[in-house]
Amino acid sequence: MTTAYSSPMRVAEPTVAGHLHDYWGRVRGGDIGSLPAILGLIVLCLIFGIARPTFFSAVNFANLFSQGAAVIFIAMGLVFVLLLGEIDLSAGFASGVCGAVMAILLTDQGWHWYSAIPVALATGLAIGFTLGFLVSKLGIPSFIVTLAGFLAFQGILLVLLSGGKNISVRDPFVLSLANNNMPAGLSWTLTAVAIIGYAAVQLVRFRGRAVRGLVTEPMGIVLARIAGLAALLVAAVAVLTQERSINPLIISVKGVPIVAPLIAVALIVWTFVLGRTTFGRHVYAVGGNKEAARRAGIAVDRIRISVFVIGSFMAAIGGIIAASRANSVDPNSGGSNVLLYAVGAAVIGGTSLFGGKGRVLDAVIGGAVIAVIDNGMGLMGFSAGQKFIFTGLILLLAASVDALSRRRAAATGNR
Amino acid sequence: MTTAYSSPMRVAEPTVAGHLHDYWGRVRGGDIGSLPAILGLIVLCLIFGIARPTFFSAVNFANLFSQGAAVIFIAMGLVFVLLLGEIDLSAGFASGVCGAVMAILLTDQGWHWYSAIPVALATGLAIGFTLGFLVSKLGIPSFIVTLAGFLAFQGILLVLLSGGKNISVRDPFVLSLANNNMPAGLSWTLTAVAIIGYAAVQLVRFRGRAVRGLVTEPMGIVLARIAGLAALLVAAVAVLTQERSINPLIISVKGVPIVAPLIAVALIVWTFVLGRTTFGRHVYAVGGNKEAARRAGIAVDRIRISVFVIGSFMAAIGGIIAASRANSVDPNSGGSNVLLYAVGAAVIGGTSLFGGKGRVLDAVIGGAVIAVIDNGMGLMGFSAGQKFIFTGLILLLAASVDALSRRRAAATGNR
Amino acid sequence: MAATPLLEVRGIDKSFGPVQVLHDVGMNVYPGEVTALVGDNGAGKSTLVKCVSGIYTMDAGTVTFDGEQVAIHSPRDAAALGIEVVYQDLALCDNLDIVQNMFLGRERVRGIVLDEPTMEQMASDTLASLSVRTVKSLRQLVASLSGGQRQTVAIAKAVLWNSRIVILDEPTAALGVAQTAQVLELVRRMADNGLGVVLISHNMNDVFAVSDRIVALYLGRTAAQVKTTDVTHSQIVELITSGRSGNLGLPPERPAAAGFIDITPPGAHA
Amino acid sequence: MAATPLLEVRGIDKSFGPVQVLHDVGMNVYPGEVTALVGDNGAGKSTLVKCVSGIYTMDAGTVTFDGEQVAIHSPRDAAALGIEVVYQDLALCDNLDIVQNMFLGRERVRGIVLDEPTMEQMASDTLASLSVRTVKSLRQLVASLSGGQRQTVAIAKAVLWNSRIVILDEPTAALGVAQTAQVLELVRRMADNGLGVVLISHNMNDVFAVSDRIVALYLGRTAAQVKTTDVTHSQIVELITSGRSGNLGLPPERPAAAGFIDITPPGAHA
Amino acid sequence: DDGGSGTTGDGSVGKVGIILPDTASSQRWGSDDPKFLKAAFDAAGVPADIQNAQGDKSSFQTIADGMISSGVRVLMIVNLDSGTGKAVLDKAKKAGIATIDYDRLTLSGGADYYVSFDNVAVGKLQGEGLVKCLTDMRYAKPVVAELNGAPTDNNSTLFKQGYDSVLQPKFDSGEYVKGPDQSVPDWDNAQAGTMFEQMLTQSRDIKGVLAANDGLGNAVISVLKKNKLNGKVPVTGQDATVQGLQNILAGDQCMTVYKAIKQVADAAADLAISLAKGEKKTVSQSIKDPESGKDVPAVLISPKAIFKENVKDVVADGFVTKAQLCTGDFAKLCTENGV
Ligand SMILES: Nc1ncnc2c1ncn2[C@@H]1O[C@H](COP(=O)(O)OP(=O)(O)OP(=O)(O)O)[C@@H](O)[C@H]1O
Ligand SMILES: Nc1ncnc2c1ncn2[C@@H]1O[C@H](COP(=O)(O)OP(=O)(O)OP(=O)(O)O)[C@@H](O)[C@H]1O
Ligand SMILES: [Mg+2]
Ligand SMILES: [Mg+2]
Repeated sequence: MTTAYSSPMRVAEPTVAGHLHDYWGRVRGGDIGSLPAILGLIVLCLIFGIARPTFFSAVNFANLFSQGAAVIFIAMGLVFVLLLGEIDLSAGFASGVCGAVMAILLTDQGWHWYSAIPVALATGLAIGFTLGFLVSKLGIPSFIVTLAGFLAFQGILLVLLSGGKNISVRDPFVLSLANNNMPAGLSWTLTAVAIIGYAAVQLVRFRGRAVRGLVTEPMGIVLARIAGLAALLVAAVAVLTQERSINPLIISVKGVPIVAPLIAVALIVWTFVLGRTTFGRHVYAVGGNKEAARRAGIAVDRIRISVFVIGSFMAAIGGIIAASRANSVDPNSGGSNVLLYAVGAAVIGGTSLFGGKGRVLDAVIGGAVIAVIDNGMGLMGFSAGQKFIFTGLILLLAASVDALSRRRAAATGNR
Repeated sequence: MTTAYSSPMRVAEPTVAGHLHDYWGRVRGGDIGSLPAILGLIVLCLIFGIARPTFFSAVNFANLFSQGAAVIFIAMGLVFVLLLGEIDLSAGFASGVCGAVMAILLTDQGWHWYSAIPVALATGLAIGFTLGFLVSKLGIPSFIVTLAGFLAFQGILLVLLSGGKNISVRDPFVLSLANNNMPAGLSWTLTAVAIIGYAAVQLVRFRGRAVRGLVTEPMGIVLARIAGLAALLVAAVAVLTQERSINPLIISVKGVPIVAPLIAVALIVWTFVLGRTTFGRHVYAVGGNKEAARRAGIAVDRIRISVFVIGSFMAAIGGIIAASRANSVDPNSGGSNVLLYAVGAAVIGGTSLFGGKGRVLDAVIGGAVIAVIDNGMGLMGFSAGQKFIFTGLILLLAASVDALSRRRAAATGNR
Repeated sequence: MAATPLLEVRGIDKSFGPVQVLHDVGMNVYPGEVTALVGDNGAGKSTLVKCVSGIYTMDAGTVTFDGEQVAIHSPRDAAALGIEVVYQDLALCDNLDIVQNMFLGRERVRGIVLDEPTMEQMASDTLASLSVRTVKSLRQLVASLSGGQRQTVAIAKAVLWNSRIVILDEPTAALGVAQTAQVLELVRRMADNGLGVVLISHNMNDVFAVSDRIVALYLGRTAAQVKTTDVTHSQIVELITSGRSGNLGLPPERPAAAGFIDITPPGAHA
Repeated sequence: MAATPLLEVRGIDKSFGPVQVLHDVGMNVYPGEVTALVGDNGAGKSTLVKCVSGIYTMDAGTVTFDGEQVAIHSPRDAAALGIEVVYQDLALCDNLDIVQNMFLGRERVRGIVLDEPTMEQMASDTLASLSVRTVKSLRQLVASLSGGQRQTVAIAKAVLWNSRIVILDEPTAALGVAQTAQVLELVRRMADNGLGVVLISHNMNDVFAVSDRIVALYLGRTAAQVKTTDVTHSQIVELITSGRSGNLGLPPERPAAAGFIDITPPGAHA
Repeated sequence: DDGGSGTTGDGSVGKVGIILPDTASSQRWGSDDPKFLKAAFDAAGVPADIQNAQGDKSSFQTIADGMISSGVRVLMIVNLDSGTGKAVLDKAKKAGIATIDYDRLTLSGGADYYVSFDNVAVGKLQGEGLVKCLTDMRYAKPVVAELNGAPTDNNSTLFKQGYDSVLQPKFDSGEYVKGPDQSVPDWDNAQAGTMFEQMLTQSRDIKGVLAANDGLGNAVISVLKKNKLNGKVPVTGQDATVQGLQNILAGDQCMTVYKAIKQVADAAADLAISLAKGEKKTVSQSIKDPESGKDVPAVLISPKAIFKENVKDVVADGFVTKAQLCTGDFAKLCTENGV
């Protein structure tokens, strides 16, 4: 029946000026995406850079990646859980358990990495399925299910490590994941691929809309965005492909850390899933209004189970990376601050604890904030007590930059 | 203008049968209050009682109170925070800081308890005000503010205890709080006061409504409720006033633990505040629908600050009780599982993490569940790993009893 | 018109805890006809709809669709049968935009990728047909829409699909004059295309303008099921407010329905 | 009637981010009169009301109350002046019961204790005056109310107080026949008691039945402010749908309002 | 000593309750101590309830309450801090239960016995070990970094006291240069890795690392490996874990401290068994409680520094088995070093 009408939409001609004006209107209206979190990140970097000039060295920049990677991976998975308004307190120890499974298979059982890693990941999937099942089918609040998981996985970790032994990881492939760098050539190739890929996606989308006569962003903005990303990537890779060995005579350390493309791939894959697939759409819908989603015929329970599966799967990856970085697994792997940092990363990035609002990129930005704080604090040489206090204050500072730049949002009633 | 009408409500005659029928209808409809949590508690007690007969001994029953007290106090305060849909991750370490302040004043500065305790409580108020201010006036999400607090207070605790000392508490009054019992006579007197007070409140309310011709519960139900409470209290006090010393020749241990009336007073006061004052009503309103509350002219920011103040104040009490029980304060006071257990207690009792739903009683019931699990597990003699695992499973079991008995709620669409 | 109803509900009971809201309710929906469901506030119209569409489970009663008895346990089941509903409480996802809401649960895909341009175009066409004029962008979040705009989105969402029965629960309550006219026209057109349409409304003019049959609920009971041409305006108002009118409606001896407390001022029934 | 308006708003601009929703809007409300605020879906009626009641901050414009210029920064300020509003998006707390919602923000107390019996009785009286018949208990959570019942609670909440201005945003949209009549009667009676009443409605019959003055908004601009007796039904409909009617309304040369994309089918304007 | 635990005379055997502190500060509490203690009690036919408080004071007391109410005759604790420890010991004494402080002395606690390694001595061995390795490396004015244990763990303070007593004079004399010095919350190895990486970024010429246990040492080594500095920067450890010993064999770690846990466990179990049987043994050593000034009868076992040369001693002692240690590539290293 709708075809009885022609489409009478008058499409406004996209202009760069008009677009910038609109963007400024959005910024004033408080709809500013990740801008404030990035602003907070820049403020942090400046503070640490001024206090400790080493902060801006190439080696420290490279350190950031491997230091932040595990939390970022876990946080990426948590974004899915948080998007549904659920919580996964067990993610930290789930990552520990998966790391331990891998370490045991590698070291005690002598398996190869290509069989041990899949088993560890499968463990993550199984954990996530169990949690999701309990939450969605039995209807126990996720806080309690995952609190139980938090306790139980901690116990499983102890049992797996027979009461508290550390297990060393010596597999060179696994160790390389968090500790090695790509050769300069490969670094540049991948960078080029990334830039070209991004440009292609942007331009194809632009054409797809323009051809159908739908509203598009002005071409200038699209090109500017591509150029911006390219500049950023090239700058980062240029820094990372410099020699940064402490003792260049003994060993040459340069190139992009291997975790960087791993994070990038996860970011791209999950951003695609959330933004461009039916599943992602349904995740947002269930998180925004569960009842509306149910009425729209979405299998809410299945979505709820899946986000826990994704959460624990990413936790497993985080656990593998953490084991690789530490060269070992111990009963405290994934414990201590890992969980709070991972949830914090997602929330700092802008993901809501109430569901419906968040992106995978948030986990990366928030994880970067946390990694920078940890990294910078490490350079400052504070005592344990002072360090805790300053970490808290710095975190607050980063968050207030964010909050204050969003203030107008509240003023315009646009919350 | 409304006075132009007479009140034409036809008040149904209250009957016990009708009331019970309604109650059963509500139960079937899933509106069952704390019944399932209590059911879960009973199941737990049976399990532990069967596995370890000592569980049902008088001495173990008395232990439960002091074991659960600190978490219960903290959880009571968290109920207010959770009612607003906020979270306070710092409550655990805030309790540690307040306990440390008291211990330092008592032991290092030689203050008296009647000046040290108020200062510790004031510290709690100040902490709460700071958190609340940051959340409501700067608009930083409470998760981040209190995560910063979690870190900073941990650091403050370390600094206060100059890098890791323990401070012993030797003040007899403070020590008595969590460790001593009331004499049997006082125990019985207080019991009588409690029962009479409860009866008076119930009957006055009944008359107040009946006189105005408003719908009342049937008198039979009111009386049954009073009798039920009386029976419960008398039974509990009877058990607790028995001699329960392991070695009665050395020392006589009997009477109601002092923490029990402390918990009761806090429960009554906060239940009154939440249920019978304007402030409490506004807390529910802001938690249920912040925008509606704002439109109704409620000073939302003030309410938000107050709940954090209450939260940290109760954390301070929890910290004092914990210090009393441990006879000392150390840098880990309020750390480890305290926070998760306190939030868990509130949630297990039935308080929602999304705001608007919860009672102070929830904290007590949920705290009892946690205390029973901890107590029972202590009797079982598991290894470290097993204990974690079983604690998780038992927690899950208690929660599933709850969830399954609420299942019909979902079936009738009455969520 | 058609002899066999497309949808036939019989003997529906529904309680919420101790409150019984529907008592032995029945209703027929015929293809090619608009059936108006009327009743006072709180009569149980929305509850009946939600029982039929699988949002609530009913305590008793049967639903027959196309001559076969069916069990509808969830909105998915209803959608599978071709029952499309516009709910009174609109049930839109505030965090999604207009297009995303309109295609929720039935997204168009190319491969595994959402086909956004197609969806945007289809949404634009449908909204245009409903006289929506003040929407700035189809990519606006529904949270920022005006009351009437939200309602239009909900209607557009339901009529976008080729369903066999469309149930509209007070669809024009928030709509302006022109938009109301469009929706009523749409309702008529859908029936003329052979769909079964159920329209819930408190506006008697609209009901008489567009409906073929009227089902009146009174305090959770079916008071009457009549052809629109057989009754007058004032008869229906009487059915709604007192459950009976002349020889139509519920038997007169029934008390004011057990369990409900009548707090109406005396004389307001007139 | 009265020479000086009780409430006078002038030159209100309001934007949400890049979208300007109100352009230089003005409106007068006189005591003892019902002022109807009409306009198409999305014209900006609700936004105007929210600016006046302090929910939104306005970008420009002045509000004069009782001859004095006032600054309304929050709903508290509005309430302090005696402005009471029934919002279209009802803003009830689903987790509270009917009585608790009706007295929210203005609870009766004895000492520091809430005076529940008094509140329950007053609530019962007010609801009774609004023809509420099917509410099982005043202690029912509003989450479980039907659409019309919710609306009645919101109306009852606003009229419970002795305010000087009552603004009702589509108060009868979800109401049944009897309840609508009661609310319109109430609106008239409030005006007769000297209050300034603003009624937003899409129902022209109601507008003409009860109002003294009509303010028409068109795409966020004041198209006309007239006495009800000076205009006809069709003139107002024209003002609503096209912003002008004869010599009334906005100047004709204005384009279809910058920034809005017209997705109306051609011919639907008639 | 005060009675309460006097000979029962009826020859009956009471139960022994043992509370261990946590599983994070050292692997011994989770695996070694429970194993050796259980073996000893099983051999003597004395029932024992061994539990771990997981670093949680409240849970520590809850476990103690449970043991007391289930009627143990001997309570052996490793306190988490002296305050809680004293509260538990007081409660136990009131119930007439004999008490043993295991590993950590409860200040003013007045336990019947104290059985332990000397934790300050452990630290001293670590300090001396590091000095030895640095001397072997022949570094002039090496920068030495310290990675201490959990700031909340009193033992960390004792260890630090020990190694600082060796290192501080060298810093003062200018022989060594004091580098970064940080405590690792929760003994968390992952955090330790980041901390050390930042230390190394900040002061690139670190030539020696005093890591408080093998786990922290391994975290340090993993960062060193990344920069191919492993083996060039000596790292200490503690606990003689398989991981630590392997790192020593591989030349990445300088030394570890072997605490013959079986010895202390046996000594403690021996005392507890006799107490459970209603006897009271006398011991030769004693230690002065610095707070109360009282002498506590004590059994003190001395720890032992392990370098590459004497890794075999740990295996010979049965603390780790050859099968655990000499896996894969380590088989060759084991033979080279005579394991
Ligand atoms: N979840 C629920 N729990 C308890 N009572 C409910 C619930 N939902 C609806 N009711 C009650 O059932 C009755 C019927 O509600 P329903 O929404 O079906 O009315 P309606 O006919 O759609 O009214 P309206 O015209 O106002 O929309 C009302 O009295 C309402 O209070
Ligand atoms: N928070 C917001 N952000 C962006 N746009 C908004 C927001 N609120 C309202 N609008 C837009 O402002 C315009 C006016 O909305 P408003 O709710 O005032 O309309 P209305 O006249 O009340 O319409 P209705 O009759 O449908 O209730 C609409 O186009 C709407 O989409
Ligand atoms: Mg309805
Ligand atoms: Mg509106």
